[in-house]
Amino acid sequence: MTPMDRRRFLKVTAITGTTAALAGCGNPENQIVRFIPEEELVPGIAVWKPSVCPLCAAGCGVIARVMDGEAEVFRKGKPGLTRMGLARKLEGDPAHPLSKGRLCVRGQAAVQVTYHPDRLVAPQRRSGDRGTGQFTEISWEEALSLLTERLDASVAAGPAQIAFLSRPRPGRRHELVAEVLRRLGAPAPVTFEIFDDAVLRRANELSFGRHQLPTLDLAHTRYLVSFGADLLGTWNSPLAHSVAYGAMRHAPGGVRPKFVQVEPRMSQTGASADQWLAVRPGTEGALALGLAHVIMKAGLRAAPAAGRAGALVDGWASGLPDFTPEAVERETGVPAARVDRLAREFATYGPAVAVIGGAPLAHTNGLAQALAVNALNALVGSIGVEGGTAFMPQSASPQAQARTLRETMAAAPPQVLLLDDANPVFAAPAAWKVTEWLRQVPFIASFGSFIDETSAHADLLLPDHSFLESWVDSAPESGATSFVATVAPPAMRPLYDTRSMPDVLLEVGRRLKQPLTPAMPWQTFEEMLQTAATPESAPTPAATGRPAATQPLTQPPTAWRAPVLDGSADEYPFHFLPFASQAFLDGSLAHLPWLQELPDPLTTAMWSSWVEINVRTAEQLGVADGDIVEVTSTAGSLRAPVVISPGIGPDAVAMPVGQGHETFTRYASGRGANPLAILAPIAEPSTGQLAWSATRVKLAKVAEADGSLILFAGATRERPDHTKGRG
Amino acid sequence: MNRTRNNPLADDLVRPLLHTSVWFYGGVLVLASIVACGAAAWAYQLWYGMGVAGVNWPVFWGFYETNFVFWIGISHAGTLISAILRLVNARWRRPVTRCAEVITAFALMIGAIFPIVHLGKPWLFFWVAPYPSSRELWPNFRSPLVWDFFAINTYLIGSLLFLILPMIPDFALIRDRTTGRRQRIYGALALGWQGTTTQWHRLEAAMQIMAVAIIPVAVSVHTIVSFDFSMAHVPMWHSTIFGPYFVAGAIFSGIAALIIAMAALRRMLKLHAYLHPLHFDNLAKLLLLMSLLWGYFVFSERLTVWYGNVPTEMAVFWSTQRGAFAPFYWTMVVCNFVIPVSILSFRRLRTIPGVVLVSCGVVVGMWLERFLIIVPGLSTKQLPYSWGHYAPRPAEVVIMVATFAAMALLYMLFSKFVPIISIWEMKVGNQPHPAVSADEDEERQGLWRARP
Amino acid sequence: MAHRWGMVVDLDSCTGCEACVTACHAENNIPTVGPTEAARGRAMHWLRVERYWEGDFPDVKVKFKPVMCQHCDNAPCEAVCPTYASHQTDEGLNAQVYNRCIGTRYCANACSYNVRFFNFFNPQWEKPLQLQLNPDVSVREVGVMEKCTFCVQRIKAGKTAAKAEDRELKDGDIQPACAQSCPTGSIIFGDLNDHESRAARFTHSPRGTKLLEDEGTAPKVTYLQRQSWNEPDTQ
Amino acid sequence: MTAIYGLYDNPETAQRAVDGLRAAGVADADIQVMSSEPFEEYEFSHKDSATWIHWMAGLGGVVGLGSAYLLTTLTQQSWPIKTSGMPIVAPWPNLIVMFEMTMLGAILATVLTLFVSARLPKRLPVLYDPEVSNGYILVGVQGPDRNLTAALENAGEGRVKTIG
Repeated sequence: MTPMDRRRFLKVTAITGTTAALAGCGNPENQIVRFIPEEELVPGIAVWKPSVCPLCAAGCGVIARVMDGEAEVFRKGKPGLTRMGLARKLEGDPAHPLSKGRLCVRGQAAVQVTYHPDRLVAPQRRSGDRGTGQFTEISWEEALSLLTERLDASVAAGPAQIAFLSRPRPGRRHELVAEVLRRLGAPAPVTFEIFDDAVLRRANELSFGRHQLPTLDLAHTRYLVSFGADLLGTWNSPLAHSVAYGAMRHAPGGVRPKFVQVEPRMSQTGASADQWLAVRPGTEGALALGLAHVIMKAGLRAAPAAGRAGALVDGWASGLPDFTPEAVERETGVPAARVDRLAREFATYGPAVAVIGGAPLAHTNGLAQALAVNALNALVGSIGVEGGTAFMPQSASPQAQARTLRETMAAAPPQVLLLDDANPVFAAPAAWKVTEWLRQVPFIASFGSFIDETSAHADLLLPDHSFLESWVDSAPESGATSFVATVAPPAMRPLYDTRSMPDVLLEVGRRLKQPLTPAMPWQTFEEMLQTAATPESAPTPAATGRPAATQPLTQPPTAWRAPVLDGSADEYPFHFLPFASQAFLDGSLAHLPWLQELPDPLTTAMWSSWVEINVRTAEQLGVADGDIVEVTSTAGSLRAPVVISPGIGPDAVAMPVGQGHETFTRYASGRGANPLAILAPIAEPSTGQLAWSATRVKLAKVAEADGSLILFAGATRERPDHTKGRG
Repeated sequence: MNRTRNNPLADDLVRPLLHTSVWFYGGVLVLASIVACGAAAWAYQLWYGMGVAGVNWPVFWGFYETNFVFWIGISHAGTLISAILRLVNARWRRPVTRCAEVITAFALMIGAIFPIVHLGKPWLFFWVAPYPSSRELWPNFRSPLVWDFFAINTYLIGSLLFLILPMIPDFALIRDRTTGRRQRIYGALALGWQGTTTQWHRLEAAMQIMAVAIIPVAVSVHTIVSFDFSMAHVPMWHSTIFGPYFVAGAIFSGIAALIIAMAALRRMLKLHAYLHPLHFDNLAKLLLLMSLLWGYFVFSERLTVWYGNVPTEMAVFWSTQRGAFAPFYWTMVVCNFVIPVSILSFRRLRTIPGVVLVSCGVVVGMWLERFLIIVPGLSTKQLPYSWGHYAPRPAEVVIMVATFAAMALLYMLFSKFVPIISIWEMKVGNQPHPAVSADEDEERQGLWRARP
Repeated sequence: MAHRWGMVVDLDSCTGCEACVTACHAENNIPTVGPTEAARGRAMHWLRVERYWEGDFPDVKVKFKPVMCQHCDNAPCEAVCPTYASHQTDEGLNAQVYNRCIGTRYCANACSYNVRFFNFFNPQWEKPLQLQLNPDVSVREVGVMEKCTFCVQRIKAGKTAAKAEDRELKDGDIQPACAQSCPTGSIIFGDLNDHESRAARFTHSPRGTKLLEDEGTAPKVTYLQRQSWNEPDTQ
Repeated sequence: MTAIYGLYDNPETAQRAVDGLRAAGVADADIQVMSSEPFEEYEFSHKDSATWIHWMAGLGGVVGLGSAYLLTTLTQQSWPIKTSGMPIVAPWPNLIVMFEMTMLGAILATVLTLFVSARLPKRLPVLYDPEVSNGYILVGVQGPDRNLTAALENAGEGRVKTIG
């Protein structure tokens, strides 16, 4: 398991370079082409090759265990057999500051992306109607000329006509795309991710002058309060958080750190907390301010300590008179005594840190909530200190040079849409009418490796290599306190007739009638990374973890207000809480069989989607585990089996995101229901982000259990009641 | 008096061998086709794997093991009973013994099929047999399954011999009363039996010893079958009472099966003159005794669990008492205890139809008992997270039905080729006389009661 | 002295993330059975994270407990096997010899922990998923039992490597897939006979308990109980 | 004349025939009585009742026990495998195997002795008459050195036949 230092990096580069040249030339033997085997491998001996996990934005470094094997490949338009190095298993890269030799559940399953039976093996063009997913195979030559011709046309018509839609993945790959677009005269790339924390970035920009997600130094934290952030499961950089959390729990000697989770529905992270506080959805900020109130009132800290972050909160200077424990209890449902106690502990047992993320920000009051927590952190002085929260030095902040999908959809539909793995048709609420928008786009090309709900509308499929087959890089936005940029060469040769998306862009750029000006400095993505991986590529601004709080205060103080929800409380009695599932995140991983069969940490459900309801709710509806209910919002309705859970209040129902795909490989298609579809299109005002936690729903039982809920566990309690007594 | 008047007896008992009714062929055809379905179902399972059965994690044993225990239990009717009756020299036993012993032989054969059917790799079943593998490795004698192998085979061999030896004189008799091919076949089977005083003595002596030997074997067999369960740390399996409990249950179900078989024979082979209400009455008394014994065992088992209040066991206890398995449990109690006691305790109700009815109930009840011993324990083991459910799938059901058909088929064929009542034993000692003649109609027959 | 492999699971730091579960699948070629079979209770997870709820909303807690084969000294599954397919090795592993197993499933019933899984059908890997298979681990066929092996293939490899480099096996040289991937380092594997090994030391921790201790199975997996936060005296 | 015998349908007559033959000086061993059922109540049925079949059964049991002991202990020692922390030679389980094989030994020995001592199986000898199966009792002598017709006829109602 060798770490990824620069020397090794260059060595590996050299090797891959030569083998790449040798690829392909083959001799036919009874209909199967047998390609020349890779020479570097000793049969049966494993070689560990570095790579980067692409499944979420965290950008963890991994190592792949490569052993030779007989593979059925598809190259140069014909199927064949070859012995080649095959990545068998992924482990965390011990040398990587985020993964530290560990790997999360999704990362472990990432290898299945490469070997997925439904992966696209060659370019295809649409043969049926849009959305029907009917395509016919074509050659790369044909595919590239098709794309070039389209781009030429739209460049001529007016460069603003080109849009590139991808998921926010900070790194060189994204920069290359941005560069190409810039040279085309096209607007910046569009990024879309439903669980993206744009609100938090905005708040951090206001409070600390850093448009960025924070990094928590959990390893040294002694008191952690998390407002709805599923930081050990799915939020931000879960693996790095978990590694640090492990260190926090194994802290040598001394006092045991305390971890408090504040959320309306018990998340996997909440399960690990020493204290779990149930709050009304969207009122987390009020609790944060309540804590601040007590701390200031008790004189444990003074208001000015919060500095600019505090100044951003309305009524801070006067000690937040509206947020007495009693007021907070009315607002949040957390008993006043607990608020008081929590506040005193938080201020006493430092280093203490608070974090907010996920659902609390997906409200109309998201920004205020984030600012409240920022102020609380600032108040106890946990910014940029050991055991507090800091900002990871960045070479650039890609989010800045990206547009949101909403902006793009608001403008006139582009002539050419380039899709890179983003799947808004699935991951955006039906009310956004993404499908209709796609229909207005004359030409869509997708670089994705799979046909999903969005790429099903494409006219051209240009399948990218899998991450193990191509040059990969990541520039994590958070997760470590030092600057991290990861670059890795391909861990194995491509199985199929696929091409790296950046290289395709560069190639097309060269083919354009009106060439890119100035010409791209690199011929290939590999070249770009080589130049990138020099020590000179130092992060700018030269960043300590400390916030650059120098900019003048532009924003008027923000007052925390209760969230505005869609649907009236009496018609839609339940607060609807979609959450990123441990296995599938936003649903982009639902195609991996290992993750489909992974029992959900809290419900142990496999291959299914479900609605989590409180015991009392279940009694009201007269439903038992597995019975089918209809969940109706103002924006639509869906059907799913219920799971009765003690981890959610009677006023809310929760549902995991991830299932409910129409077209997304054999493993995900037609399985379960998609909660995002019925979300009301409410936006968080400051960012225009979807307030995905602001929808109310009503429930009705529609059928008895039909077996669509598959649970792995038999009982939910360690000592089920009827084992207890003789009576 | 003139003994040759006994010929009518021989005539009656040999007749079924010589004349075949169309009903016989029809019955054989139907039963054979059901058995064929069972074979097909097994083939299906062999082809696709154990997965076509309903067993799962954590309920790894289901119908197959239930039927295994059930049939081995049924096998305790014959040999054991006839051996006991032989030792106490109960005269009324004479017409009963053979049809009882036949049940043992066939039930054992059928029961012994299930351990093979339930294997993940049935083609390797012989690895349980005591012989060295290619790597000089012998089976693990610590495994109850290996004990099963020894116990069942001993019992099977023993009861087969116990059944066959007394048949030799009857074969000789048939040999002398038939001609042509039959004569040659039965002549061969008779092994040249003359009926010399020496032969009679050796036969009697041998049968005595066999009777003494077979009883402990029979007891051991079902004790060891019960060990298959009580040796495992499964809640409500791991019980010291299982040995006697299983043996009692086995005899219980065995007697029930015997009564049903006798009633069927009596009707189909017109043996009213030999199988009298008296026999049913006596067996009914035995059945009543076993029913009470069974109730006693179930009570002491349940009480100790309830009183002990060990959580893991209580989980199983309640799942049978008032949980998912409750319907089956209470059906079992009614069939095995309530009905038998309330009917068999009264002379007026101990009629042949009454007794047969009760017996049918007991067979059902005892099957349920086996099921309720095996499955609930497995579905609620120590770690509640791993609790599960079990529901049979078609393959299991078909195979189970087929075994019942197989039993009937074998029984029919046997009674077709061998006198189902031991002729020479009938000659020895006078059997009680029927108060009414054979040709009188059934229900009057049924109401008739034996002289005290 | 012969090795005696054992494991320690720290429930205090386990977050129930289940990285270990997938890691186990990837390392040991555990088949994915699919929804239909999973619904019938045939899903195979050599390692599972048991989840137990405590209390009721809003004062509710969740316990996570990763459960794998406990490699008991007195493993109930061993004696009941008629063919010695399940037996105890010299290094204290509870071994399952696949080609000696005839599928009585008796071991699975005898096991108090329900950590044994049965191949109800021949495992399927839809092409080209078979390329992910670990060549060091045999793929089990229909009709045989399988279960956690403490990644015996890694143990072998580790010992071979040590021998090749002509050195003693160090603590931490050998890590099962679950222990290696565990983000919080809650799974600790090692030689219980090496008293310096972390596993051996944690085994004797006051927080250490065994699963179903009173079954008398003498497991080699120790669980460090979860702790609760007490307000430290600020003096 | 290879054999002479009388068929009687009444055990008393048969008894008298046997006594008659004895009186005529025929050795007990040469007198053969055949019937379709054992007549325990009559003296003639008790000739040649001495048997060592019980001892053979016991012997068979001992052999079974011994071989079971060897089977279990030797195989367990020949390839010692640890299971469930039990001793390599596990006495309690082995006892079960020993018990079963003891009983099996006894049973097989009994049956073997039966066949040997009752001289079964064999072809049907010259001296026999199917009438035996009709309830007649056959009293006869094989290869008599002199005419015993009188001895058999004086017994009472019955038929006297000769063979050869």
